[in-house]
Amino acid sequence: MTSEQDIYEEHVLDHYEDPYHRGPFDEATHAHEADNPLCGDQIHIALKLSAEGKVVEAWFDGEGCVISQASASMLIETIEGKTLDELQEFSAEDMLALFGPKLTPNRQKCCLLSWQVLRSAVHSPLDPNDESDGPNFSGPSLGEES
Amino acid sequence: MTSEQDIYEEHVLDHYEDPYHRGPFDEATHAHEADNPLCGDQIHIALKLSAEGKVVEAWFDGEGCVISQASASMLIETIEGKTLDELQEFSAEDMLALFGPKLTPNRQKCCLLSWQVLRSAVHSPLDPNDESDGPNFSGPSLGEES
Amino acid sequence: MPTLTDCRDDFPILQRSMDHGTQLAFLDNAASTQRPVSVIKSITECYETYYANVHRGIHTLSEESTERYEHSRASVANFINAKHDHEVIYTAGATSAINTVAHSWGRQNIGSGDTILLTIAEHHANIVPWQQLATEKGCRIEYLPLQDDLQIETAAVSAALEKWQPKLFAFTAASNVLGTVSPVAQWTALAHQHGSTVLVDAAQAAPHQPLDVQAWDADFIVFSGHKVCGPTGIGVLYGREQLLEAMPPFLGGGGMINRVTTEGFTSAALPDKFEAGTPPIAEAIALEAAVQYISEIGLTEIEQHEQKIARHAETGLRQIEGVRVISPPSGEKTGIVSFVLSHAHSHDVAHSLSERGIAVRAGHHCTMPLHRALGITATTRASFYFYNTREEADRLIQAVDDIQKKFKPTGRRRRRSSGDRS
Amino acid sequence: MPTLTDCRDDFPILQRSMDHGTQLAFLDNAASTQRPVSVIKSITECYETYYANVHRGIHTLSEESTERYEHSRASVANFINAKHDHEVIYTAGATSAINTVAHSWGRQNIGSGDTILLTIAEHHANIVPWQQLATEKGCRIEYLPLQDDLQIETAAVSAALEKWQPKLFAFTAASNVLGTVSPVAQWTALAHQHGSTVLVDAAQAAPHQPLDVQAWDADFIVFSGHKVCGPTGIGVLYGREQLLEAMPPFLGGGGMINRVTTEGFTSAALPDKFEAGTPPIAEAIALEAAVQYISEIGLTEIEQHEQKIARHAETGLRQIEGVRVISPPSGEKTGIVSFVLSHAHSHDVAHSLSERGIAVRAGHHCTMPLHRALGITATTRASFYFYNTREEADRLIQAVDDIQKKFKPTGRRRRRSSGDRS
Ligand SMILES: Cc1ncc(COP(=O)(O)O)c(C=O)c1O
Ligand SMILES: Cc1ncc(COP(=O)(O)O)c(C=O)c1O
Repeated sequence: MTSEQDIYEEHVLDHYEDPYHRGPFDEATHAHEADNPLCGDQIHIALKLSAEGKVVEAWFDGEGCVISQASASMLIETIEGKTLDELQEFSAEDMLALFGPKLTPNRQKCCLLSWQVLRSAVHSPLDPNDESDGPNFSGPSLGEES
Repeated sequence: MTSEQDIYEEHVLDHYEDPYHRGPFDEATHAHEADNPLCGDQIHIALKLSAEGKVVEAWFDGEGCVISQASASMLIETIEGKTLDELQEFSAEDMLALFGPKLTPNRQKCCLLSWQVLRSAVHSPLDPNDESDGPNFSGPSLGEES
Repeated sequence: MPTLTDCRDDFPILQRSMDHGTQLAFLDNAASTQRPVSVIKSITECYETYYANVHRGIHTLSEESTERYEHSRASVANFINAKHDHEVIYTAGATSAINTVAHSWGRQNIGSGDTILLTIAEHHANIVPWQQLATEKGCRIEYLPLQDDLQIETAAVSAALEKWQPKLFAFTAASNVLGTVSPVAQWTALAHQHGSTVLVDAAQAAPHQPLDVQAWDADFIVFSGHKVCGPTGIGVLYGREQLLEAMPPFLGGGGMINRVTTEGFTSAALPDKFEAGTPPIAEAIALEAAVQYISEIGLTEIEQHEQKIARHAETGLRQIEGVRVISPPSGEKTGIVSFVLSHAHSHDVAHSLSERGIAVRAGHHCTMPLHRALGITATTRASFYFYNTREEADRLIQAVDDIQKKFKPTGRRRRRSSGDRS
Repeated sequence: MPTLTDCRDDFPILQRSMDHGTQLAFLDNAASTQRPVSVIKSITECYETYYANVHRGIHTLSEESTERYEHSRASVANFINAKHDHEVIYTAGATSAINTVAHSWGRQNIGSGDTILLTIAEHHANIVPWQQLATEKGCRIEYLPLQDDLQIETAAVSAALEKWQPKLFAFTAASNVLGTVSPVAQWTALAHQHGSTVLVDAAQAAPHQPLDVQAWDADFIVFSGHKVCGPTGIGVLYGREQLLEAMPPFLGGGGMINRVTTEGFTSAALPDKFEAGTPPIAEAIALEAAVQYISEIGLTEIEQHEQKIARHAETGLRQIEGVRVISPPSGEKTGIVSFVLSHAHSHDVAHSLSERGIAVRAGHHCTMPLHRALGITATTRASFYFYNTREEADRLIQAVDDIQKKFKPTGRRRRRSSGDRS
């Protein structure tokens, strides 16, 4: 087990309280949204991708626990300027490393929600004439507590 | 647990090998048959009841383990001359006592098969014009070994 | 004989020390309780000294195991005051038990256009099987809503029964979130007046109050072993004899048959008819030890003790600013206190409590419709049992107070990264 | 590490002395095996040190229990060489597992006029669920008969597949009466060529031979924990990922859902989709200990050891006059030897063996259609496992010889009672 100091590090709480690019984003070309119905964490990610496949600007919105929201903020902050290829290479392990504090499997799911949404968002252009697979409100299936 | 000597007493084996009134019986007025499908024990009991409700003569037939067959023989030997009221009073405990050796619950079922058949037989007149409930080939349900 | 005063010594796990040297305060009993030594020992003893498959084997071990297995059934029948031992069917758990009723009784008796009445506070175990049945049969499901005070008044039950004339009324005897207790006998009587069959989900009632199925007069009652200090892997379906007799078997296999041919099968008598396959033998034996244990402690004593501690916790939590307790302000309740914090998500609360050695649940507790009706996605739930102490309740109150403060917004600023253009 | 040579010390129950000072010879392993200390300890340890309900609770105990529960799944997946851990579904037993397939896959895929192919040697667990399905759907069930040598040749399987074009071919990998072993991979390949889905009942194979579900290539495989030195209350359903994904859930309740509203529910991903309710947590953990134990002994070693002892017993029994062994004279077999005596009914045989400390089963062993096909109502079955010894086999042979003599007719005369008029 990680200790409390570790998981709610100052830097995590900073992101939670003062998130990077949280809010609506009018210029998005791509977006996706998902939630974990089992704990109520929700993440929406909106991206402006350039013709060459670069993330020009990224925003998120959502609600949920500290881990899900702070990690989303960190992710959004990181990806701007990156190419789609670079995003593709950004693994779940990279996401957990970006977050920092070590997480138990259950909390890793909170941390990886935004990462999963991002992976879908890059394939979800907002232009309806495109090969859009549309917004998808069904979250990843992360099991359920009893 | 009873010991082997107890349960396969000489007197039990005697009845098994030289049963009382085992075979067909033409003069029967009442009869019933049942089996325990789970071990294959089968008992058929045929009775000649008098107008006053007395067992004039009784026979059985069947196959199965020593306990089921020897106990049937003992039962048939006992009931001749008895009235229906006396049979009614003859309880499962009486049957186990008649058999003699102490039985575990599983083997008690073998011993009680003929007793159960008898209880049905007295209500199963062979005259088809009577309020017969007919021969019943489904045995008592005694569970199943796995 | 175990007593309330020194019962903690009977539970090895309660002695465990947790992270940062804290002592375990196990307040997750509504999810599953812990087991006393006597229950654990009964499993060990079974496997070490007399175990064999049951089902009327002729050898000594099988006879002993069969006898212990059936003795357990008799004890459980006695525990819930069933009229007949064979009205007690062992299943894999409360969930399996409800599914058994849905598949066997439900598919036989519920048709298109019929209505099943539930309450909005049901556990998914008492919702999803009926939704599955509804999809198959085209029947309708209606939910009794909560009033503003989070209660359901008997007048509302009566009106719903009158309006919907449900074939089945299935409701929980005690909510696993609100802690509220249903007047089971009263609701059952009303339902019967309207010709409804009644299933009572006693998963949260069996651990906490004396059960009397004859007084309740319900048709089906279910609960789980692991919530009454028993093992996992076993639950109880109580069914009224005539109903069980009339129902088709559910699962098919060894043990539940009388005769099998290539053409078909005939069913065994009760209770075997509903116990296909090798049953949970050691689990049944351990369940007997469990109901024995809690009976010796005394269900009435358990109820009173929990009341005291849980209400103490509730009172303390209500006094913390920004804490909202999700429970009626008054009325009969079990040892459950669910709450939300204005400053922290339930997962963060549970996590932070765990750091202090306090085990609670966070989430929707398998009651999503209830949470949606309440307009919340998740709650933190502390659930007390007889081995919990007032001191543990105090630790909870103190910890929640700390956590609420800790996650309070303080005007923090994220360190601006170089790429930040906002 | 446990070895074949001194493994008996790991099983406390094997040290037990029975009636008349005899030592237990446990030859009822096909009904259920015994448990080594490591399996029993894993249950005790679970309940004493880290137990809590699983399903993603946020506190330490729940995280530990969840991790152990899922670790068990991974170990079992490894034990049977499944491609994915989530192809391993925990059920209440092999019977539950087959019923799950019948209800979920069966009701979805089998229609009126379809055929299900079984063998006449199936256990009721692999007959009755299909009969229930057949009654509901109006499908047809065909049974592969035994040849005179009690075998089923692959040519006959091929012909039946050709003739019946079954939607499903369900067969046992090893008979629980004849001890015969099916060439699973071969039959599965044939069935797939004919477009049949294949379910393999591995209840009697899993304890005795290395399992490789990928080599078998079957679609569904089931077995029980209690027959592989594991606890009661748990079994395994292995299903091919694509099939499990396409199937509707079976039991409804907590844990198997993604989302529930008053209108309906969506299912969780595998494996949760098929594990409604609180699962058999301690049982899963103990099952891992069990497969670990027998893997350390070595499945190949187990197979060889059993072969030696069981064939020794079979040879000895065949030499007793009036003993008929119900098994092919040759071919691959497991540690099972079933037989009938000309002079004694199987119940009397089992009873008399028990008096000598020898535990065997008597009856139809949940295979009534097989027994009827063989023209017998009951057999006595000795089933050996790796902890049995050659000396125990010798005791069996000697005892059967005695019993056959003891029950031989000797011209006894019943003492004539006074009322005797015959
Ligand atoms: C071949 C076979 N299949 C299925 C089963 C059923 O297993 P269980 O009773 O554990 O569900 C058994 C066990 O009796 C068996 O021998
Ligand atoms: C009210 C209620 N009903 C049913 C259940 C299901 O019990 P189990 O998961 O043991 O099947 C639970 C337990 O979570 C419960 O709290």
